[in-house]
Amino acid sequence: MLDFILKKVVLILLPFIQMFGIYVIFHGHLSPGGSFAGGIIVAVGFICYSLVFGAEKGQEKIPHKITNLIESFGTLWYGLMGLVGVLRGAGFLLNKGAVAVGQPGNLFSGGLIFLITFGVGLKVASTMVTLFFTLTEEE
Amino acid sequence: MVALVKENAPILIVIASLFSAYLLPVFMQYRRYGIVGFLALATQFFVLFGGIFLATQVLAKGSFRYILAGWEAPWGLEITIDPLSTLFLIMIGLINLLILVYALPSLADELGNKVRATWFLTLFMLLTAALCGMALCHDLFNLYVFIEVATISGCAIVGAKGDARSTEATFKYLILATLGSCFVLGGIGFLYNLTGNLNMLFVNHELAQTWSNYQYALWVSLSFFIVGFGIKSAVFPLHVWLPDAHSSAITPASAVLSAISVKGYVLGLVKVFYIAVGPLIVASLNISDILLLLGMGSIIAGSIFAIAQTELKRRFAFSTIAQIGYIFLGLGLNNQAGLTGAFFHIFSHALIKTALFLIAGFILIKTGKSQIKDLTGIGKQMPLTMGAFTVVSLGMTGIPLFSGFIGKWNLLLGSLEAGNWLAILVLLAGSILAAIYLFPIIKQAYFTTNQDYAELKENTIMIVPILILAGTVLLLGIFPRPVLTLASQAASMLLGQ
Amino acid sequence: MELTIGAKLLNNYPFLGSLIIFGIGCYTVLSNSNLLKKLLGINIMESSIFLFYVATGNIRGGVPPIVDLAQPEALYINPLPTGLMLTGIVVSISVTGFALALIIKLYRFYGTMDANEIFEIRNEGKNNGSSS
Amino acid sequence: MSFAGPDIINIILICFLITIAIAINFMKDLLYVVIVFGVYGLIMVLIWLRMNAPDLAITEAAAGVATTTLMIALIMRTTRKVK
Repeated sequence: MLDFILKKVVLILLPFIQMFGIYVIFHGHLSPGGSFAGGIIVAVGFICYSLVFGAEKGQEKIPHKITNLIESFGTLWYGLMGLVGVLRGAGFLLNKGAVAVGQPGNLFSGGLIFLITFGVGLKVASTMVTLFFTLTEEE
Repeated sequence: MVALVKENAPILIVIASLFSAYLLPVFMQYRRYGIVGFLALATQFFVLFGGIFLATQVLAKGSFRYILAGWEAPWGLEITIDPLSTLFLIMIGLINLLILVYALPSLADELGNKVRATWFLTLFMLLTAALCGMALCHDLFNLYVFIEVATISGCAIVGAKGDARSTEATFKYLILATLGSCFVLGGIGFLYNLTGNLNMLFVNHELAQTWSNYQYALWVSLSFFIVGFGIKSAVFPLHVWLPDAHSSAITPASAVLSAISVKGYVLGLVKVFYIAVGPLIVASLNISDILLLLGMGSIIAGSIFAIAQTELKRRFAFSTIAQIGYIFLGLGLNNQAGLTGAFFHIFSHALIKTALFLIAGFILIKTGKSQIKDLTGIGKQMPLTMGAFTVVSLGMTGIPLFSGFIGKWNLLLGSLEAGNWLAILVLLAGSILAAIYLFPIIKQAYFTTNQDYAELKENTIMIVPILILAGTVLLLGIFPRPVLTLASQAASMLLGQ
Repeated sequence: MELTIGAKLLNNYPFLGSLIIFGIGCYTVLSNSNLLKKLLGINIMESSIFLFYVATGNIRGGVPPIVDLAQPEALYINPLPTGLMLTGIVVSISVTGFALALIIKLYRFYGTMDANEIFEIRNEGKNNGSSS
Repeated sequence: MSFAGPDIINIILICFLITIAIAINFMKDLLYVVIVFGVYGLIMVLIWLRMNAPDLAITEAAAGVATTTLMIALIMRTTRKVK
């Protein structure tokens, strides 16, 4: 019975947790939070799912191979975004002047920061999930 | 394209190592192990040539800065390229390249499978990126971040083998090293609180005007730095983690940790004390004397502990503590010759210690023996290896014509200039003690009865880096000019401010 | 007006508190033989240093450094230490994760989480190995 | 900004932190230690909020409290099961 309630509650809560995490990631340049906090919130959603439904089912949803690739992708994405500034003839990680910077206060302001936080958030989320599976796996 | 690379070479060195660190798992995922090895080698080549290119630029037109993200110094981050950082870049590139040439053929066997080998290479590349960043950064908090990356990746490559002994050593190293980084972070916090800046140059300007008002706070801050960097670079009373970690790791890991990683933290100390705080303040707060004492204690204690060890790798690990002592002694002397000697010794010890660890690992792979008493008569079986060992040991003791001599000679000159007779005695005693812990191995290898070893072949590619290292030790002893120029320019840059 | 030492300490209470916690954390790391407690000691030390930094940037009566276009004249606190300590928290959690993975591995090897017991087990193994 | 005297609530919170740190040092049962460590993180969150650092507060709540406590609890689960 307890198991049933847990499963239902997690299934109801999960979209909201994930949505909030994504919101925190993408509003990193406007409000408190950012890619690290948001990434962890997204990961906590997956971790809740795996805790309630068992680690095997959780790993089916996000196989190790995928988290592995996403982890690499996050860092490489950050580096590539940094190289945009180099290609525009200025220093590494150039933001203002490399791409259009919107109005302050809008979601699409801050130029490359929006894109960078996306990559870092993915990286943090996948790292946390990997860490969780590493700690729970038996022998 | 070439112009773009040349212009942005300082940051590209760090970024290339970081990129390759995260590209390796992707190739591993698709089982392209050939590309993995090639990419690792290519990255180290890039670091080495980048270092040499930057060194020629620095020698031609002096130190320069590279500004990140288009923001000028007090707000943005900047990177400095000076003789000291280029010396470190060349050292990192050269040593890592040779270690990789040695390690790649045997890594998969040593670690069990190719997946683990790839993860090891990933951590190795991360360590390279962090050390290059430490060499280049000009900002206190950046220094902390790179130190932390180097610490975590360094700990992880100690535990790469995954057996009980190395896991325990890794945990010990991780806890003590994190303790050390806490102290470093605290010291940076004090400096930031006093000056309101994190850029080393601005900290220096602020402190030069106001340091006499905050002597006690500055003392606390500098002692935090001494404890933090002391733990990480393993000077004598704070060395407890080093022997376990360096002797239980696999050969390439212990070589890179002993030869480069430990010195990265010494470089952090140098940057904080000589660039951020300034040699005058350090001398007038008597911090130099503390460094001198730590150095002397390390030389004597490390050598005596090394004599007592019966295992080859453990003896070399304790010898690292003694050699770190020479560097601290040179920093404590606080004059031109002393600093030059310290920086030259950093370079030459990196070559020597890498060669020693690679030889120990090679003997372990070929004969399966790690205890010193079992190595009787090995000189005739493995003439190339033991020949290189002899050359390198002579270099370690500081015999003229070998690279160890130049550094120690400069340290002696510095001690004479400072009028410090105790330091001279310790330097001489250190050389004698080094002879005591290294020469019995040579004597045993050549002048005892032969054992029956099964077919020992030395014709693998693994012998090549050992021979190159021994040759470089010899070459650098006879023609020390290029490295010595960089070292003395670095010393005059640090003291000239 | 010259302040007494007590008043000076009271005015700088976050720094005093953070250094006390730093000392307690350091003592926890060095005196406890339990590996998990060592790790918690490290965490406590790190958080005390975060407190030190944030107190450096804080202004009594200031507002958080989020630009409010309606109030351009507000007294913002210094955002730099806060931003730096975000990095510090990232580092601290990665160290924690790595150390926990090592602890669980050591537990599987030795069946205990106590440094002294691990030391004894290892020494027994060594003695048996050399005598047999 | 004129000096307004020390913030009394912050002082009380920091005293709590000191007490909990000492308690962690001397407690024997690891499960209690972990629970008390979670409380330590929560008080840290309150301090960050009072010190005008909401950025740190949200990160500490996600990382320091939730994830660290969860991971340590997982470790405890495994180690007790093997016992």
